[in-house]
Amino acid sequence: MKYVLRKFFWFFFALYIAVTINFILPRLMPGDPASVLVNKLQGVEEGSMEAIRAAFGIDTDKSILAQYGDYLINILKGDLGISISNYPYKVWDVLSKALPWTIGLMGIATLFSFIIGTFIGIVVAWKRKTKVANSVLGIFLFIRSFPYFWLGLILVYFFAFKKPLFPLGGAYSIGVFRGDGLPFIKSVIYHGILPGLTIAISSMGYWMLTIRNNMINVLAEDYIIVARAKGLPLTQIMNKYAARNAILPSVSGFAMALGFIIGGSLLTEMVFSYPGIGFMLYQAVQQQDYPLIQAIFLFIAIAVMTANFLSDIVIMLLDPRVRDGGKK
Amino acid sequence: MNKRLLELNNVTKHFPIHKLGKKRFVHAMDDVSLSIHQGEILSIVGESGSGKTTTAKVIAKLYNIDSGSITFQGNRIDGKLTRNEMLKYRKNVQMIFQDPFGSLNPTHTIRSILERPFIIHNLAPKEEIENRIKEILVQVGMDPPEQFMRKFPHELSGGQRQRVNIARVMSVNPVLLLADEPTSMLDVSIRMIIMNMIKEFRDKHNISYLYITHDLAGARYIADRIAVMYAGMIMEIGKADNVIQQAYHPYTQLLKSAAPQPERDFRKQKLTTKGDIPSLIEPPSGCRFHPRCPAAVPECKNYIPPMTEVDKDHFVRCILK
Amino acid sequence: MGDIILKLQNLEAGYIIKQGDIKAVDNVNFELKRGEFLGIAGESGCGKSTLAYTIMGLLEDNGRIFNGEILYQDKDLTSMTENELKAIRWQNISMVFQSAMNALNPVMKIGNQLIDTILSHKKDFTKRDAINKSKEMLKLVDITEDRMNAFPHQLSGGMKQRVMIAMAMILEPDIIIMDEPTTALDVVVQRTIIDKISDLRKQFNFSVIFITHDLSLLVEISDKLIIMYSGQIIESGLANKVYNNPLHPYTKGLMNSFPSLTGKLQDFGGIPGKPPNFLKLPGGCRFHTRCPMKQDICSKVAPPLQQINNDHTARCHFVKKGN
Amino acid sequence: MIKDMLKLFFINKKAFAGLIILSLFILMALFAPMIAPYGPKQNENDGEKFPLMASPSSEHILGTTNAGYDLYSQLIYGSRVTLFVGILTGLITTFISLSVGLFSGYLRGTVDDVISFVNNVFLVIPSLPLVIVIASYIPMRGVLPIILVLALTGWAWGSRVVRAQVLTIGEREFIKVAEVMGEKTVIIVFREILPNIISLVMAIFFTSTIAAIIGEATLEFIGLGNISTVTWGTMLFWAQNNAALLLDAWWWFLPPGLFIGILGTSFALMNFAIDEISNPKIRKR
Repeated sequence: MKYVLRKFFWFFFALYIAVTINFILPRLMPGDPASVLVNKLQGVEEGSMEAIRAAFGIDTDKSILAQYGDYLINILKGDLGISISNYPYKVWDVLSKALPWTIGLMGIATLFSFIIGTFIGIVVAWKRKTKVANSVLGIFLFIRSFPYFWLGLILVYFFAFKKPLFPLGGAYSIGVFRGDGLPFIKSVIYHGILPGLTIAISSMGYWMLTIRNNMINVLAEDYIIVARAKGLPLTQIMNKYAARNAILPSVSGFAMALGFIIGGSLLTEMVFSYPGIGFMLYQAVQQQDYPLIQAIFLFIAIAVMTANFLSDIVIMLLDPRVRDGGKK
Repeated sequence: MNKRLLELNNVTKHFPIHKLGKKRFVHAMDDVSLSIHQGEILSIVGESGSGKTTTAKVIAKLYNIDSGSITFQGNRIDGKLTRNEMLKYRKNVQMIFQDPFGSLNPTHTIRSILERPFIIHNLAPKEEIENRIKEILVQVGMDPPEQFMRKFPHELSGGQRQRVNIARVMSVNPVLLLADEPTSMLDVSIRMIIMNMIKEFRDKHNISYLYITHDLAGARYIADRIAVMYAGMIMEIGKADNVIQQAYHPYTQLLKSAAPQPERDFRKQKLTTKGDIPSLIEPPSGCRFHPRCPAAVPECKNYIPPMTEVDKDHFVRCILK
Repeated sequence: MGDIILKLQNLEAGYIIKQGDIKAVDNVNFELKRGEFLGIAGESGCGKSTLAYTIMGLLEDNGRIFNGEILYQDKDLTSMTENELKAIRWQNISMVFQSAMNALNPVMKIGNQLIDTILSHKKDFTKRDAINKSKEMLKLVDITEDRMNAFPHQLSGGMKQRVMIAMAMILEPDIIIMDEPTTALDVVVQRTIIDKISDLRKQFNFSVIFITHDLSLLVEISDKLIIMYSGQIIESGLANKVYNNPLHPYTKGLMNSFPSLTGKLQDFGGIPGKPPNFLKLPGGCRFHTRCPMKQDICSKVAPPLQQINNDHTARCHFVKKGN
Repeated sequence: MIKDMLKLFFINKKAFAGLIILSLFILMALFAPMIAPYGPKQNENDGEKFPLMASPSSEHILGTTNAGYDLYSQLIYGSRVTLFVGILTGLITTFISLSVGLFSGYLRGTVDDVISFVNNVFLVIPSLPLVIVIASYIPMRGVLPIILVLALTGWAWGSRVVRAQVLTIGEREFIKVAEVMGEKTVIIVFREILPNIISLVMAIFFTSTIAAIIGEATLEFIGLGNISTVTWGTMLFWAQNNAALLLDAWWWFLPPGLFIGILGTSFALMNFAIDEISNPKIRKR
């Protein structure tokens, strides 16, 4: 239990740091976001202008500490300010529309890629001397070196443009609506395949390589020899003895890699004009919508930290040594 | 033989362990007093976790002590020393570690390992270092030295590596050597050779040793006096042969009966103890050995017996004496 | 003590590496009787562990049996398929490994690790049976049955090694090979484990092949002793005979490497030098480079393993029959 | 030891292949003016305007952009910035990781507590989004800001690995021996510890260089870099902004990405080889 408490404490603390960084960053930067804001919103009546300033925290009358206090309170209330590019909508409203798309697409794609990549990695390590295993390894090493967005471009080019098997972009077809039920779901899946594939293919290599290296380390352990000597069936050795131990570092690496994968996935959404937060971030960057940019960053940070926390919990469930507060 | 070189008085060393909640300590050394005379070999015997290595490391000033005092050549050395005092102490007191491979940096040649002491302690002009290294290598039986100087540690056998380790500490001409199980990781055939070399250096250069081991027979062979440690405390200390032949403390007797003895038919002897070495985080109350002691009486639980002289220079920490 | 259950004939095994073949077990012959305690001693790199792994059929991928036979009750293990071997391994010959610390799967309860051993061999056992059997075995090695649910890291080193002994005994094999089972343990723990093994052996009448570098311990506990050097047997015989009358200079050197605990204090010597590299073996007797008694013939002619008397053999030019 | 490792490195097929690829790219960057038929922003030759959006031909091997720039020449010149940014960022990141890791791992105590706390925070803050946020605030003139931003957000992983390694090495007996011998801390860190983590340092350099190359391309692609320089990233930016894909201009967006990937692979191969060499368990089997 102490372990969970410690991790929980760390989770909140990291979150707090991320929130604070989010507050400090715009104030450290050489450019003046406030002037951008003012320029953008020219013609807005003075009353709303004040409200926007306050929401964005560029209330120059107040001391920095007071600003910080207001900022923290606003965050706690879920008030992230007003989106400049979507004026007068609140950042939270804009963000909440994009969130489900990203969570759905990225969550499913990452989960798939983790499961499939890990599985391939286990097999590749188990059969590490065969030619097939080595070429699979080589292919993943190669794919892993490309930027996600470019792989996305290639997939679109070949499977949507040259051979229009899949749509060029978007999350569902025009003319289909949420209320349509099954056709809508079908359309969503149809639109999700290419972007999902991009994320899955490019991140799979990471999982595969990680688990492969762990497996090879574990396979040299004495308990594997004992398991072999005991005459256990190979599948049991592979699953209960080797993979079960090799997966531990992968799970703890999951969260850390997630930060990287989310970064890559953001770009994937841009390529596919997928209405998630990645695409939104792209638009926000282009239109210098700082409140939105920051809110998205904050959200991603929260997502990664949550994943981090969850993977710590999973590790605890999987590794009795961690449960007893021993190793790590 | 009579000059006291090193003296530990009631030395205590507890390691804090970081855990959420209350702070806890590993009681590695409790109330340890011992002395080493000029030219003497004192052996500390004990199982793992008995605090014997901590004792050596405390003397080597790798750890600071919590309480008590350490006196070397009449000067207190347990406090903070200046860089110069420290260097001087280090030149006098050196340590040989257990793992002959781990003690040599795998990325350096034997030559560059052995030249460090000369540079650190400014023992010889640059152009002489080479010859001094050769001399010392010959002294530890690595002849011809040129052949070894260019080699890396992984190209040497365990015995050769331990010789290099001895060469390194010998190059500063120390007065006290702390040897932490220097033969336990070596092949049996080479152990006696290293032990004999250690003895020889004592005879030739009058070097004193703190010789740590878990091998009672080896301790008897090499040491003048033996101290038996258990769970951070000294249980028995005295002349080597007295401690072995007239072991007073039940723990010493236990160690003795557990040691392999080819001349004995083991089928007839059974150990009279149960249980494992106690936790050093929450050591047993009273005598640390009482939970495993076949001779324990109720009082053993209640107070820590003091060291009592049972014979001339033979002390035992047991209520029954 | 009765019939012969394991017989090694001209066994040659080792590894194939880039620089050449390493014959870490070179023409090894011995017989093991039911209920016998055979000790094998030697320095690191003398081939004693390779011998154990060869008998178990557990050599690594680059390991090979070059020649010879391992006869278990007259069936040759070296010519068996992996599946046939599986039926014998652990069921009839099991092993206790050197490092108990790493021999248990850290993420599995020890109970389950015992149970899966039973279930993979005894098809007629139910899970219930297997659990009961496991508890029974743990009790034999003085571990209470509530420890079935413990994970390896919750046990002390000595307890882990006792679990390994229970695991090795769980299928009631005829032979248990023990590869330095107590080397990493403290003297007192080592002694309790040795005591336990000897009790159990009396009770179940299995044979033990006990491998260690600690000759003083081996002499005390073995019936028969084999001394290995550079892959070969250089001396073998009844333990007390070898101890009281070592014939080979190497054995003498080893005996002289253990100071006595209670006996007279004398000078002990040890053996200078190191064992030869398997890729560059010296001609003649392999020990001649370190031998204090070497003569001209030693570097030229390799001595055979001579039967000196009924229960004593040695590989040296200068030992004679009836010595 | 280090020499042995280097020897193994050159014998290793994967490392060798990676090294060859990298050398080819470096040669390409160094001799760009000699290899490329035109300048990166040349849209005419001898007064004759280049065609716009031309498909590959003998004059323009990889066609031209909508502004008439020769893509083959851009590709060759683009390697300069990409390599420069990648390698320099890799070096800086490695340097930060190493210094932070070495000292926090060896000194322990409060210094270590503080450093590893900061380190852990940086570790869980997703770096690419952070880079995007920072980059969206600073106007990117030249590549220096990109290098700094990438290095400052990318060091955490490396320093944590270094620290862990230093902690284990610090427990090794030769370190204790050096302390007892009276070595100074600086010498212990640089003479005793550092040579033992050379393979790790190389691995960190390779990994962070790949990350930097991809990171740079990503920033450029979103338009957060300096879009007037010619790099593989900006080439992709312009391709995307001019809908090269929908115009079927594969010669515009395919080659730059492919080159990024191949360059990345060359580092990945060397990294993999290092792992093979330094991990005895992988080597043995």
